[in-house]
Amino acid sequence: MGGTESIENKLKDAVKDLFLKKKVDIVIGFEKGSLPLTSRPCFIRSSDMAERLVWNASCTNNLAVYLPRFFQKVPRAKKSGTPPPVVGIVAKGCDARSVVGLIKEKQILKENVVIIGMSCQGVIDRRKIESFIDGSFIAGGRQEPGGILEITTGVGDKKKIKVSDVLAESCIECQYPHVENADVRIDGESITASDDGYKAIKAFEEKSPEERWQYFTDEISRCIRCYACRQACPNCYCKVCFAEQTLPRWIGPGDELSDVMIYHIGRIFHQAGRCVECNACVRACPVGIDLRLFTRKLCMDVKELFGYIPGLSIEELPPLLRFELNDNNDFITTG
Amino acid sequence: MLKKADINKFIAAVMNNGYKVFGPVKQEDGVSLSELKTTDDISFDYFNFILPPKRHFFPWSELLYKYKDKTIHEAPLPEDKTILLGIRPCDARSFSFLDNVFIDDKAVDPYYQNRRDNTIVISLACNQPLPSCFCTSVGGTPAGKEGTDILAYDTGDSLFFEECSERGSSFLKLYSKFFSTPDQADVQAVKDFIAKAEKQVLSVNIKNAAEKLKEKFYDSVWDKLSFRCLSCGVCTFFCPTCYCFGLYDERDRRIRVHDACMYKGFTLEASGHNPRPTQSERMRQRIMHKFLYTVENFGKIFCVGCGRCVTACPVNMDIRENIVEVIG
Amino acid sequence: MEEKKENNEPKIVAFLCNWCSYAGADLAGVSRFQYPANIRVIRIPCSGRINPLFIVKALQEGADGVLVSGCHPGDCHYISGNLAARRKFALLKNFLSYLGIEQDRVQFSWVSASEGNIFASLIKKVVDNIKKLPANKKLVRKRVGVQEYGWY
Amino acid sequence: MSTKPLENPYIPKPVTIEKITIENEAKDLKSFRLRFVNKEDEKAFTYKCGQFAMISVAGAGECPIGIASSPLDEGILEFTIKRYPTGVVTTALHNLEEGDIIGVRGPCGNSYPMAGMENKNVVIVGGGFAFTTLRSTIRYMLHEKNRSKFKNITIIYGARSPGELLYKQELEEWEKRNDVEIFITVDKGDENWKGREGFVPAVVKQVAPGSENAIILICGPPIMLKFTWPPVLELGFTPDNIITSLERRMSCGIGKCGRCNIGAMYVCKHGPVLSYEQIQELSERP
Repeated sequence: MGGTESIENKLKDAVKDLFLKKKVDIVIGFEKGSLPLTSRPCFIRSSDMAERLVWNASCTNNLAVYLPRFFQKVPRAKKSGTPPPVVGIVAKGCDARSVVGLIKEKQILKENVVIIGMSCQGVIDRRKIESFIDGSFIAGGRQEPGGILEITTGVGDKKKIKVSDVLAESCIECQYPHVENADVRIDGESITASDDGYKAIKAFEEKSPEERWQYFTDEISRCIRCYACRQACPNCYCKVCFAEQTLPRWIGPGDELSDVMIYHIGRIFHQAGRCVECNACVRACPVGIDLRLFTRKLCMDVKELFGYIPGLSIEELPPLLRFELNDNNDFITTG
Repeated sequence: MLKKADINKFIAAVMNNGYKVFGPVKQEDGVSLSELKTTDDISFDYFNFILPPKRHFFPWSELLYKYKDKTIHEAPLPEDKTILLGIRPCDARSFSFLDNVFIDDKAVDPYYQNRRDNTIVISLACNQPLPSCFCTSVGGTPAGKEGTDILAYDTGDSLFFEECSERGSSFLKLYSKFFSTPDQADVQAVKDFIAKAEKQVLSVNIKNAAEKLKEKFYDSVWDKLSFRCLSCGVCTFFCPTCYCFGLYDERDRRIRVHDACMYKGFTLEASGHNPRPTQSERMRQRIMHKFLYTVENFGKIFCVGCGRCVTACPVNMDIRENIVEVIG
Repeated sequence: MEEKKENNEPKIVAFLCNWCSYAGADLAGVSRFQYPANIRVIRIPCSGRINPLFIVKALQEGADGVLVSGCHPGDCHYISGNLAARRKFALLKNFLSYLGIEQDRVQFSWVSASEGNIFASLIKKVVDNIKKLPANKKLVRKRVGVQEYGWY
Repeated sequence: MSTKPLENPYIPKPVTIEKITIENEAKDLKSFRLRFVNKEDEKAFTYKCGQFAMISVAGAGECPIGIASSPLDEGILEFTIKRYPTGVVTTALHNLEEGDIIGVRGPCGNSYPMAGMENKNVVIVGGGFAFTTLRSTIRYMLHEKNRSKFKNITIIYGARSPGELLYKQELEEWEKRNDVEIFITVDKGDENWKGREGFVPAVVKQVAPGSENAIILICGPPIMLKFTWPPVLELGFTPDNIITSLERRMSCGIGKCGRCNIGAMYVCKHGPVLSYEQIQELSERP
């Protein structure tokens, strides 16, 4: 069975190979994090650095968020005409779809990105693990072959948890776990695509407007406005976000609840037809706001109204750049 | 000593005396520092609060004045008598740091000072440091007394109270009927407790960090470090000692809100000039501020080692590793 | 918790496109078609100019309803502004009602320059719809901070 | 327990705009003459040359502006403010009219070393609209009460074009005086311009004021400063006698909000006036 370890070795070899063949200048991947059971982004610049790479169920970040900065002009950049680097990116299914989105939106150059397509077995949700270990904390942990996590709790207990039991919601509901457009493919086991038909969203729609509003209010009122959801999102590359614009100032900087709501409505709405449901915003949120319930609503609508799924093809125009004369007109009030 | 069973009576007596009590309250997603409505809400089943308690003295957003009819109507200064219960010593220590900034000889921040004067901090010694904790490396301990008025130790079924300031002892005297005198075994238990907790805290070698940092201002290490950073500012929002703020007008009122040095707009001037244009400078500012500038200005490292920034960071930027890498 | 009191004189912000709906409103006025005085008109160059944030902001600033009206599909002065906008509007309307904001709070319509009578009846309809709703309390600036809300 | 503060440092004092003067051709520089609404505020607001104040426009915000009037100008405060299209407060300020009420908070920061300048030759070098606090200093020194305290005064002032020169009337008055030497230059003149052309550093070299028993105040855009240091040092000014003034984005003006620091030095609290010597010691060279 191809456990994560063998995949990890394959990945290292593949990256080394890319460097040896001089096909990439830099590879964005994951290395071991500083806390137990975490991995974090790292930037591999030579073949001997490739040993740092890891691949396991804690490789949660969407690495595509780092791509645009390689192709942007930074304030202190040298004025020389050095061409942009060729960037390799270790990509899960969702990451790869983000890459497609970025290429489509002309934030990165297609020919300068090498997608290293991983076979994704899903990533873990730390909050779920914490609920498994009865309020203790994760003092240590590692991933064993066969999708088992061995966790040492704060009181010294050892516990074995199946990765599949603590998968992030986004992975359970993942519709496209496979990297379709990989330049280099690392084969192995992967989770199966599921199509739950946006069950959670539909269930929420069933509730009364008052209940829905109450839930939205409760969630948003916890927001501390750190804007981590925005910063972690590969789609949020705007130089100046509407949240920080001063002329006009859309939202005030204070703790006015309606301002916070408008920030979230605005941010989520800007993802319409672009969100690849990678869950980066949810993971980045330090207070655990259930953003997913709201972002997915737009994903669902875009799919149902316009039949569009973001990140699948580079050529297809995004839904809000296209229109048909016979688009849905049912919502229009007639005089 | 206070029997845990008696804590409700103690708190109820305090509340009857007009104090607002903020303490550890069990909520859906863990224990958070909230106002106690009834004494039954208290839960001692927590490691540390998700959010830093600095917000009690220096709220996230605060009204300074309203401007109406061409006159300024100042917001009343906060006067509520407050108890902060169950603050961990690391966080309590942050209060003594913030005092340096907000109550300095030249300009006193009246909002901060009023809150501080009206608040009694009862901290709870830390029995279970987390893997992200490193308080001992920055001069604290799991049972530190800096910035706190009363320190409590959780010895199982009772709490051992220790007075740490004059205010604390005069406060405790008012409620002496709830307390029993500790015996030898209790004192020993507390000693063991401290020793055990201290051993568990991770140690980071940041000796002479300030001096070494001085030489690193133009080092390329900042570029390297900051590359991973998403500049989301979670670290500053979660840091108990980060105090940067901004004054903003919202129509008719002027408010003060937390701001973060990790944001591009933080130092952006109207002319378009930005003294800290890239994440590299901003990261340098954050680390230098904590480990060098405050040492120069106040003689203190502005980090209490609570580890919040380590766990909250979406990309696991670990300040312990970063500082070691910089001064390395 | 919402008081179900009838909302007698709602304030409605109407974004009208310069070329069709605004002219339609003009015609309604010139032709003396009566319609309720609850709308506050903002002229925009094209319904495609509408940033969804305009609508959300109008609600925040206390509007009880928002109406956006442009040229009929296919008749846009800028050829396709309203078609591009329609997709956004569909998503926005769905999204806001998903969050719990009443369906009729935000309405969209097409009125051409010659449809003065239709404009008048549209406004009547929109105002009637919105009168049935309670006063807008949901997204309105409350001057209540998150802290006062209770979560710390 | 510390004592209660006398005054809340965050509350601005109301002032009325008495007069607005458009200073340049581009009309993005306006001088505002302000008068305190309350007499007691006026008394409390004692400032020195080189200090700045936080100016508030209700609804827009606050920004730090150098005080352009001299401490001896009784009853009034003057500020010259450039409007940036991206600047919220400056734009709002430029939209105001005479008679409107704004807020002033301060004075903040330190001042030019006026006491240290007494009995010395003073050279003043200004570029662009950074001339405001220097104007305050010049007015202070040229005041009949003070002129005798200072020896020779030399002023070198440059602007981009003749239309951009500030305080034209005053410049003319100063040119007529015989107790002050003044050199005005523009980067590029127009057909009516009969004065000097050239950049400030070059004029400094030409004019070559003596460095003996002299102190030099330099204020201008960073690029001008960069090229003015070498000729000034060559002329023999010692680093502690070269004084300049910095600027940064600020919010509190009292050394707390944490955005104007250069290293451990807070521009609003320890600055804005620094000597060349102090600037060399900063970790980050502005």
